[in-house]
Amino acid sequence: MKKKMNMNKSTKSTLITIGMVVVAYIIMTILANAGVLSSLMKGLLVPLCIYAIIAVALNLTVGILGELSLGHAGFMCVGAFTSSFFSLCFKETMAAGPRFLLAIVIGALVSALFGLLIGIPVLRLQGDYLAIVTLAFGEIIKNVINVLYVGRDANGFHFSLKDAMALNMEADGKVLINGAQGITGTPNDSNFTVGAILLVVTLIIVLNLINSRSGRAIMAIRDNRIAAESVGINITQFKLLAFSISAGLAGLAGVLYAHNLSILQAQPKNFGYNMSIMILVYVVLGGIGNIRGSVIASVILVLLPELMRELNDYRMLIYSIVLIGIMLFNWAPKARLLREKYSLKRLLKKDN
Amino acid sequence: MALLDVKNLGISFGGLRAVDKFEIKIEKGQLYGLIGPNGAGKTTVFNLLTGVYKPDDGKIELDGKNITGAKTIDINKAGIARTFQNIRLFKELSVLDNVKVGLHNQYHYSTIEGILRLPNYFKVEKQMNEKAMELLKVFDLDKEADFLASNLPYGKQRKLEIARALATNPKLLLLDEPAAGMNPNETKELMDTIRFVRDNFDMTILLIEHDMKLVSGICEELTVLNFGQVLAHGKTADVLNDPEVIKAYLGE
Amino acid sequence: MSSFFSYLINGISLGSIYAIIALGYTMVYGIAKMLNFAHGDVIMVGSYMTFLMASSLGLPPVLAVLIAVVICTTLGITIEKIAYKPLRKAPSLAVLITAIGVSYFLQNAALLIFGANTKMFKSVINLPAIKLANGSINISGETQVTIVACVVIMLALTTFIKKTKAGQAMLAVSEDKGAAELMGVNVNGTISLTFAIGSALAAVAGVLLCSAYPTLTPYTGSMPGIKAFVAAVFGGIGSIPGAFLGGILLGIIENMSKAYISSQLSDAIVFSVLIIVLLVKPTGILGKKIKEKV
Amino acid sequence: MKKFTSVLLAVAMVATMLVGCGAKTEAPAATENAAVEAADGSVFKIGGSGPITGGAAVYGLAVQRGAQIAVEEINAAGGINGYQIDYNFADDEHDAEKAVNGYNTLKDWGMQMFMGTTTSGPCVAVVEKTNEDNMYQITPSGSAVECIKYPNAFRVCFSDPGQGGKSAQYIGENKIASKVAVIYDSSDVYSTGIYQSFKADAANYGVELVAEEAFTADNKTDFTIQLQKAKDAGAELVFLPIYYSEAALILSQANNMGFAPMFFGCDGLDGILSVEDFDTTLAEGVMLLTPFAADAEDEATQSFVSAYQDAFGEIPIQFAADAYDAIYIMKAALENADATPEMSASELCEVMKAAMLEITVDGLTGAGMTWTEDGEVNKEPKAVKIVDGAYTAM
Repeated sequence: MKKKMNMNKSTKSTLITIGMVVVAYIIMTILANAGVLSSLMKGLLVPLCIYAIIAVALNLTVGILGELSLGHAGFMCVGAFTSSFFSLCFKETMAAGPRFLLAIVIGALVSALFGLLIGIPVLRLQGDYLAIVTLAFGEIIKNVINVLYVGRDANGFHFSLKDAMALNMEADGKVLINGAQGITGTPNDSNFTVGAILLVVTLIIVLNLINSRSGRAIMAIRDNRIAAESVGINITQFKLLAFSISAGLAGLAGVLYAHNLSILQAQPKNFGYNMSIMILVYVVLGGIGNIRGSVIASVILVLLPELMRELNDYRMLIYSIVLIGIMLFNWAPKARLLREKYSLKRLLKKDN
Repeated sequence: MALLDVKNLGISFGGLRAVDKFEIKIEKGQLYGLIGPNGAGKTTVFNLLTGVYKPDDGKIELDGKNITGAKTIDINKAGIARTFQNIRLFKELSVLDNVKVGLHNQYHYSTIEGILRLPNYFKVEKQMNEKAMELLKVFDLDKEADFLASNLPYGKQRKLEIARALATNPKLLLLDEPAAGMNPNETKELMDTIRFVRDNFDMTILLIEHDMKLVSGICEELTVLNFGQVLAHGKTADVLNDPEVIKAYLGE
Repeated sequence: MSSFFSYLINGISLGSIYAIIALGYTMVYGIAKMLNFAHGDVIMVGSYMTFLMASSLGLPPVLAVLIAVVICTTLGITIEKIAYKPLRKAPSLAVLITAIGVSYFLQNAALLIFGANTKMFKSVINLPAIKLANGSINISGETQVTIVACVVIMLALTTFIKKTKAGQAMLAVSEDKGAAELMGVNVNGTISLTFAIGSALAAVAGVLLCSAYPTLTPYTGSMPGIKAFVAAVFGGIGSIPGAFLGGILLGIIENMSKAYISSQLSDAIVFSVLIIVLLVKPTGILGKKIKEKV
Repeated sequence: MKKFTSVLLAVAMVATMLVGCGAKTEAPAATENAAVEAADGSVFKIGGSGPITGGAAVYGLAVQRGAQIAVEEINAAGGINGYQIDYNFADDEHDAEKAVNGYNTLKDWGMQMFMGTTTSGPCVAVVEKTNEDNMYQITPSGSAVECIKYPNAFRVCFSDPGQGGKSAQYIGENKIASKVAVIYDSSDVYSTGIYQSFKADAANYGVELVAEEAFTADNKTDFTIQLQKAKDAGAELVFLPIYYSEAALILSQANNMGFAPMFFGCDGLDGILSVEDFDTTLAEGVMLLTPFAADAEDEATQSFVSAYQDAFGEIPIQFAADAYDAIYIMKAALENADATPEMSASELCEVMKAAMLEITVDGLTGAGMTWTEDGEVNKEPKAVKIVDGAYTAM
């Protein structure tokens, strides 16, 4: 009897989370077709999926694996650039559908591979040291992409880490990745439907992983590394598994990002440590280890500054105050007391 | 042949010889006690046996297999499981999941099968649940299966650790102060459980304990450790009456 | 050869500024166990204050710097009181996010108050440059003061912690907050004091940073802040000599890679060196080895 | 506890989403200046966009304010074709994604014409959307080639390749220097764009590049190494295709090192003299190709500069002048097409596209500006030199 309950509980929670996304998708699609959705909201639908995906991905590292990563924007960057590069190369020769599907797979796999390669040396570190090393990797990726030049002419591909002239291309050559100017002309294949599907896929991967043998092993490592070892769990293997899945999903978000805008540049704003930290904010606000919370928090925090546009110059100032306020409200002992005193549950109980 | 055969085991930390010339021989099915004053090096011996520390010298054989200097996980796979003096549960996991983590190497399906929820996932998960519940029942924890491990009372946390260790299907179970912090009633209950485990699981158990009632109640043989060296070993009653041992415990 | 020495000296000068910022980072980390991401922005506030006092009010440089130090110290204590203290029992990530919020707040407040335009910071240092090797090596007054200030601050901090009661209290709190409290150490007071010292150092760093590299915007502090954080980790976070060493090394590596490898890739090189060092010494150059007791 | 938080979060999410949906019906108030409505109540709605927070805020703020001066002038003088202008500005934080969000917000507000974006990267992203919507777009300062790749988009400033090539040509033809070093921002679109075209053209004009040094957005405090290398390479002239705040640092560090080559820059260098507390003697002799100089003698420039100073307390940089011109260019096109606010954005775009090819505009950033079908402006760059702390035509 008890067993059944347990099974149902995690499955139910997974279904609720996915149902939430599906319902939101249906409502938004209906609203958009009815023409009542503002242009801003319509434009935000894909970014919302992007940030929800990467928040879930980071939560897998921070909440489930229990390691702090400040470099997830770097994985997003890898996914964005590889997939965008692929799409650009096959822009004329492939149909949009299969090309985008392949781009998604390539972007996710390459960033997962990066996650694996970076994870092998650095996952030996712990805590803030791991955090700083992931930050460093993110910055390295950004820096290298900013000086990466790739072109193609009749003789094939040319690479350079100096400038576009150093590619030495024939006259017919076309620069594909142009250093800081990035990639322009990526086909705009992302749309809300694809975004929502990828978000659901991400949720299924992460939630099913958590509720499986491997997921339990990962969480065991998080809770107590020594005890996990003592019951025969291979720490390195499962840390790497979680980290590379997390990196791959971040790459997935990058693919969506790259195919949502016609220009892709590795700027501090979109792929720097600032972005990694922003995503971390979504994760912490949504609850560390709480996957559904990550989705909800990222939606709120992406929408919030957009909806405060009327405040103009004061927008970011107020955003920062709201951020501090939320953290204090959530964690300060006094606020907790107040909340318990006036919580809905209690008020309802009094009525009874 | 002895199940566990340790010869001339030693380790130093800095200049300190924490364990020196340690020897122990445990036969299959024995309930063996390792006792000694605080700081005698008992937990260090456990850490050496389970690969947390690598010994400087000596040899550890389990069931005829040399496991000296092996990694913790390989030692666990070879058949040694343990509990910890300061409880180390997976606090944010449910009681059931704690045991299922222990079953990790007993039941297999791949990560992909888990993510895609292929039939094998459901089949194996069902087996794991049944096995885990069976273990929990032994320790009277089945009603708390859905609780978070950290929400269990202290005594039950100790039991859960034993259940988790047993889940790895060991040949030898190391219990590090299983009765620490328990009241006499709980200790008595624990003694019954340990005996039950030995009899029903066909288990060999080595335990560290300060509670002499427990030691004399269930241990068949004892080794006494003092300042990292073996002070005495033999039948429980003999050892406990050894004047050297009494002196070590009570002082001069 | 003479350009090598120029590179080296410039590297040490830049490194000294990193080091002073890193000292603030490392102290706060050691005691409050939190990464104070707003530290870089306190530097920016310090620079603006000095700029305001010296340029707009025409106060003499020394007075301007002193006022800036006082204001930053007050700011540091206030931030700690309002934003960090209530979260002392919260998970460390929650405090990290709050620190990021504070950082955004300071940047955007500065943007609104001082505007986005670049301000030219007039150096507060009036020392003649030292010329060596027939003038091919040039050590500016700012460089001299920065390096000397860095060494003095490092020595003073070390002495303070070793020799004074308050310093010992800091050590105690950094080792074990609970035990320190039981021993009668005023934990809250000690943490406030740490923030005060850290922020005062930030003000000094700001003045030196802007004297050597004289442009000032609301975002002036954020990148040196991150670099200093890297330096602190590099040297072993929590260790005062480590922060000093990490800062100087970072400055030298940064400038040498710009000079001899690639000015485009110098960020990547600096971060790669950091990663390699951490892989060899997982707790930084002078960091304490952490061993979990089983 | 956990439940409480998640319920709270969910409620907040639904609330924010609803607000987002509602945003269409209740048009946000024009934040900057609500126009006095024309007799029949209709106004031209012009939207602008650029970074007004973040590291690039100085450029966005200049554009926002420059355009506002133009809008106020036009409104005070009776508007366009008798209709007033309603003007709104969206922050894009110098980020492509935020720029699209800002553009959408402006569309929700009812924008009919778009003046933006300020910086190149975001502009390339937004032009995709304006093209989809067939919305007229003129960027005051987006200089990358792709910024105006569609027929609905025009620009006020020079393109990056234009500037780089013209700089090389100017240096070469006037025999200013033969050994040239470049210091550029390898993480910046504008800077690398000019650098690449400069390098491509340099050899054609007998200019030898002896050092090519870069810095990045994360590493722009210490330029001594780059300068030292330029010095060691024997550069007579240092080409600075960068913005003025970094240039100000480079000039002062070069001075400290005792390195005194000629310095040559592009329009990004404009504004260097108005940096608060900048020692203008450092910039003595600096040459730059720029279409605008804030201390030019002509009446239009002077009245713009004084109006800007009165309103915002600072001297306008070139970005402000570009935006000011952009509004007047829109006015000229609207007048040429005899357009009215009743027309939809798409209709306006069609008539303005045609009108752009016919008009000639005398602006702050060039006299007799005309446009070609590719959206590029035709105007002469002015080479100016800083002498005695002021721009002097060369």
